[in-house]
Amino acid sequence: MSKLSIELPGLSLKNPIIPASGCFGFGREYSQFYDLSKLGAIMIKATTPEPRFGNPTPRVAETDAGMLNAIGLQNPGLKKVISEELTWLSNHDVPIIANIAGSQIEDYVKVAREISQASNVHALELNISCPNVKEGGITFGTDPEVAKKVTKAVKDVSSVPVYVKLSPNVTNIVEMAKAVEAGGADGLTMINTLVGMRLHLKTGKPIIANRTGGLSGPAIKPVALRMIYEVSQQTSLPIIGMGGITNAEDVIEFFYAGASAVAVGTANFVDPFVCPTIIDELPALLDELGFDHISQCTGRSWK
Amino acid sequence: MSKLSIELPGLSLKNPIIPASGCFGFGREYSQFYDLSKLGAIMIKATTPEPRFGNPTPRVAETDAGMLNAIGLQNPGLKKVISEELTWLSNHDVPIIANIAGSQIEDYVKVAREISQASNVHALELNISCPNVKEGGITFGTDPEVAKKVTKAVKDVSSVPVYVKLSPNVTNIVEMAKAVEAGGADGLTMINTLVGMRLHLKTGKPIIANRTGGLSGPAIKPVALRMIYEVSQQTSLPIIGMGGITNAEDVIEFFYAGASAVAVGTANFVDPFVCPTIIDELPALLDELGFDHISQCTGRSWK
Amino acid sequence: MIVKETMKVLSHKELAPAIFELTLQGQLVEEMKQPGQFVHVKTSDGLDPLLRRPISICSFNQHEQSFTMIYRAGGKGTKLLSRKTETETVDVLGPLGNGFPVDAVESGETALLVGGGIGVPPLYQLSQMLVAKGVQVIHVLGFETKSAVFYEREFAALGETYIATVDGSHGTKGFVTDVMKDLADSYKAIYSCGPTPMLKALEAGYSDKPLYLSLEERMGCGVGACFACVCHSGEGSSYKKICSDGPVFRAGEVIL
Amino acid sequence: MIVKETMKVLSHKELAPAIFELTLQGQLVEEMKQPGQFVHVKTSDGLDPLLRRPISICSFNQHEQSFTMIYRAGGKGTKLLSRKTETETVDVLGPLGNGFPVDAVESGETALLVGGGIGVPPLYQLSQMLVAKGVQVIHVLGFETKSAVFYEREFAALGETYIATVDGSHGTKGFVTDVMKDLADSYKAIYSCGPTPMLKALEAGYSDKPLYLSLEERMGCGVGACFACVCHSGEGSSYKKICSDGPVFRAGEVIL
Ligand SMILES: Cc1cc2nc3c(=O)[nH]c(=O)nc-3n(C[C@H](O)[C@H](O)[C@H](O)COP(=O)(O)OP(=O)(O)OC[C@H]3O[C@@H](n4cnc5c(N)ncnc54)[C@H](O)[C@@H]3O)c2cc1C
Ligand SMILES: Cc1cc2nc3c(=O)[nH]c(=O)nc-3n(C[C@H](O)[C@H](O)[C@H](O)COP(=O)(O)OP(=O)(O)OC[C@H]3O[C@@H](n4cnc5c(N)ncnc54)[C@H](O)[C@@H]3O)c2cc1C
Ligand SMILES: Cc1cc2nc3c(=O)[nH]c(=O)nc-3n(C[C@H](O)[C@H](O)[C@H](O)COP(=O)(O)O)c2cc1C
Ligand SMILES: Cc1cc2nc3c(=O)[nH]c(=O)nc-3n(C[C@H](O)[C@H](O)[C@H](O)COP(=O)(O)O)c2cc1C
Ligand code: FES
Ligand code: FES
Repeated sequence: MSKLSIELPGLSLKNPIIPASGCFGFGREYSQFYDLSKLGAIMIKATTPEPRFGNPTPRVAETDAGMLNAIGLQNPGLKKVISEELTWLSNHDVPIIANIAGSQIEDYVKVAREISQASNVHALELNISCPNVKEGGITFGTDPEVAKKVTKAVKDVSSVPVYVKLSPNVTNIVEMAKAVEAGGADGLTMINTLVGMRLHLKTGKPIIANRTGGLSGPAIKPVALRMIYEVSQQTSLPIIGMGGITNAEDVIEFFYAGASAVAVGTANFVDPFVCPTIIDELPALLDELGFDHISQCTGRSWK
Repeated sequence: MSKLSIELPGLSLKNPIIPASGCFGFGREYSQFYDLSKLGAIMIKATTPEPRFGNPTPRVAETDAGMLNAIGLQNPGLKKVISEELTWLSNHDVPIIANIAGSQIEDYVKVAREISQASNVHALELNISCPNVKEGGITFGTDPEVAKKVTKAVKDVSSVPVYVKLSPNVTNIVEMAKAVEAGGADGLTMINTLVGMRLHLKTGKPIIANRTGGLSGPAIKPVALRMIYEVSQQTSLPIIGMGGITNAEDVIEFFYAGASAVAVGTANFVDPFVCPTIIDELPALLDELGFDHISQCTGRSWK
Repeated sequence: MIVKETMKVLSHKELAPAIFELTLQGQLVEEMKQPGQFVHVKTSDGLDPLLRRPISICSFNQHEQSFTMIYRAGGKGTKLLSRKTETETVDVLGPLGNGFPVDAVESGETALLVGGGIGVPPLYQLSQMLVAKGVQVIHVLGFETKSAVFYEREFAALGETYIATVDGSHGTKGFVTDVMKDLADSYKAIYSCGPTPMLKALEAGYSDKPLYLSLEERMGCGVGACFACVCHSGEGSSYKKICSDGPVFRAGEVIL
Repeated sequence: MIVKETMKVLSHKELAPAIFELTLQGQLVEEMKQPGQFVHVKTSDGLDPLLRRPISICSFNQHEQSFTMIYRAGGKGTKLLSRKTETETVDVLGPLGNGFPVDAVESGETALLVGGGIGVPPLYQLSQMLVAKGVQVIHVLGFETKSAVFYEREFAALGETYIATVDGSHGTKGFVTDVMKDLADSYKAIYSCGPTPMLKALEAGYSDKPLYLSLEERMGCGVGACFACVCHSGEGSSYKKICSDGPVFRAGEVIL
């Protein structure tokens, strides 16, 4: 499987396939289906300083080739994530990328400082792009100055490399990427969800209680690819790409655009085995396309 | 059919179904399938002062529940559009909304002044949101100040009401809407396409010669609905909604979000009869939902 | 264990307008133990529609490795599902969640099973298993109208069965609670599945006995990973996931 | 007239690995007059995949109201199409575009038909119609390899037929042009359909005779409305639409 190994800041990945944050909980559920050690890494559910219940239900709605979610960062809080979830995960041979969130810079700093100490947390994913919370979240991810500031603050306290997760809901994604690069980011993950909405035919009201939600799934893949294509040419940061990946061909397409690894979100709901299936299928697909190693695919669209 | 009649600035529509600009040429092709007089109005292909060939091919690529296009505003130029296309269209009992484009403000002004004189042009649609041209197009549609300026310039010379077509590729759609409202717009049309990309599995290169293209079709519907929902609550301008509409239920959903009429684009390629089919199906759907008139649906999500 | 399997369609028929009974065969059935669990069904091969649909297990037969579900073909996914024929297969993930506790009632005692509309199906396996262990069952089943009624005979074969229809076209006019108020309260526990207003009415009026409620919510993963289907279970941020902690809860365990 | 019709599958078989021959029946066939036109096919009911697929008409039979297409199941849409069975239907829009001019060659004269790979099919109807009016036909058909060859016998029944394969596993080793350079140039016109490099080679080497080329391009509408499929036809902004002005053009009419 050495065709698939990837080295990124803080991360030695057996393969570049990572379940996306929020789509895989803390791994427990999917460990019923396969050995989590098979995965390149795991991006755990966003963690905030305190436990959060999140938004009222309904929290999801289906859309054509996609879905909306407005979970609202539900999580058991920093303490429990460290003592229970990360401890449980440490029995698996898989690096953890901890997705961290908050309502104010201090929240990010607090979570970053503590969670980055956990022995199996090899990198942080700074979630400044969650569209489903009133405070924090996306507001940090749409203003370059604020994004830079929070990146810097987190970098200062983190004992592992910091990847910043970019929001696609911006006019100029390159500007955002450059801002967090200037803030000291070690890498980028992109994209988070596009803000969308569905309305109920009978009542006329939003299907999601939070009214709007984040659009994920294959519908957003072309937007993700375009943004990765643009950003990978304009910054020197490695990119973990995501947005609608459902099969091995999609993975290659994200690499071509400029990604060095990928995350798989929504597709886990459709097929709980999607990650190991992709991992198994990649080597043959690389052979067919004539690549010795998957890293040869990175940025091929513009190199 | 009085359940479906709609009055908008400059437009007395038999029904609120309008083929979207660029997806219906100048109507000739679809007149092979049905009588164009059946339509609420027609948004003709973007017109520029001079003839344009547009971008190299391939110009389209399929995506999940959507497609990318980078036509590049191909059109026969203002003179021919007026003398040939609009003249031909004047034999049909259907108001025309002329989509106008250009590389600089002077282009918009020139096209607006002349095309708005045509007797069957009842409104202009100011295309400041085309993602597929190097100059003009989207650059006018992402900066509120520029958008306001071009709106005002066009308003000054147009003899018919001016609808401004908004780009979804912005951080803050409400700000853009307010800017063009301040510029004197009579209405809004939204949304244009999201910028996206697809890469070829074999070559690694972009499928579309122009590299990136505009994403349209059902994939973008949730984004369109969300933006219309936001903008309709924050401005007093009527909105012609579009983005992924394929059936009568979709039309109602756009009305609920805040639209007063809708345009149908990509769906024409899948089913050339989609517009008349929707028009035929709407009255029964309104009955089923308990509405006497379709205008009762407008803004129901937030009213 | 949760299994994902491409199962064979054994039979598929329309029981009432838009109400379909689908029987599938496969090894996944071996994992079914409890009544009231559900499966997550992919209704088409491709991306349209994208998500799985949660449908209750109506009954299962270990011997034939088959199980039956009853569903309403209402939206896009279920309408597509309803077109599947006996030559075809269906992609099923399951069994999911925790169902009704059969051991809450002892042999010789009586249990009341209350179902509303498309919430009726999971009560059928429950009733069979209760009867098998010697429990007496009373069924109160609510529907919109006479034509929407299904499985009346099947339930009647297991025990006393009362029907309520909203328009009074069959059985008692009104809701299940209109039937229940006239029943002697000789039963030990109530098991129920149906629309939230019905569950709320039961919780309000019948919490003196053990009362089990099967809940519904829009789902993403169906396995407890996405936090789409949570409900409050007390103060603050405490919660239960309907898909993996439920869908059946004891009244009071969660906030409806 | 262009018609949209849900057509019946009469037969469907695999001629060579991943190459399928599909025969459909319906009234739309009444509108087919010219060889070289195409249809726009919806390969699934829903949105996945979204767009229609342009496929050439290989032959049509007015009497039986049927027509045949031959296609490679390569991508998502054509792979789905290849699963259609004889109990099913296919949504077809057509006939589209302008085909090969049969009257460019007179009875008693000879025509050369040059096809490459999946460009071969439309030449079959053309050949039949030329033969019917008394034209002598010579076919030069290029394929990748022996196993990819289809319709050799069918073409041979109509006239002299030469095969070229890139790997030399059948017929002449090389390209169609390797066959053509050895042919007496007794023919009056060349009709061709195949990959762009082949068409370019023909245009470069054989423009002294009337030469007709059938072009391909990614399409949106297929009917001339979206400007997806244009090609330059001279200086400045002059253009032709492949879907509605073509797909067949006379060499020189458009820039390859
Ligand atoms: C645990 C559980 C058990 C269920 N058991 C049954 C059953 O036995 N028989 C039956 O007919 N129905 C049952 N339902 C409801 C069933 O899941 C929905 O009717 C179905 O998902 C609707 O899909 P659709 O394709 O018809 O509608 P669409 O409108 O196409 O659905 C769009 C999206 O909304 C979701 N959705 C829509 N309505 C509901 C709903 N009421 N509950 C949950 N999700 C919904 C769908 O799953 C899908 O993700 C159950 C639901 C749950 C949660
Ligand atoms: C006028 C015309 C006639 C054709 N006749 C035939 C024929 O008789 N037999 C045959 O096998 N093929 C023919 N083709 C090519 C055929 O259209 C493509 O192979 C097919 O569209 C690919 O679809 P897919 O689902 O396999 O691939 P996908 O990769 O799923 O296609 C994705 C998108 O790209 C488009 N696309 C991909 N490749 C091509 C291509 N080569 N040409 C045009 N669009 C493409 C598809 O139409 C679709 O919109 C013809 C093309 C044209 C333009
Ligand atoms: C249900 C759900 C919950 C999510 N929660 C988070 C989260 O907590 N933190 C985060 O950074 N992204 C979250 N995301 C976004 C995903 O990590 C991912 O960026 C996005 O869904 C695009 O990938 P996909 O199309 O493969 O799902 C969530 C997405 C979904 C669907
Ligand atoms: C092939 C194509 C060409 C288009 N050309 C134009 C154009 O010339 N001017 C314009 O304002 N919008 C143009 N659009 C955008 C559409 O008018 C519409 O805003 C968009 O496609 C969303 O609607 P849909 O999802 O129904 O297609 C074009 C879209 C497509 C697919
Ligand atoms: S549906 Fe994902 S947690 Fe219940
Ligand atoms: S495909 Fe639309 S113009 Fe040819």
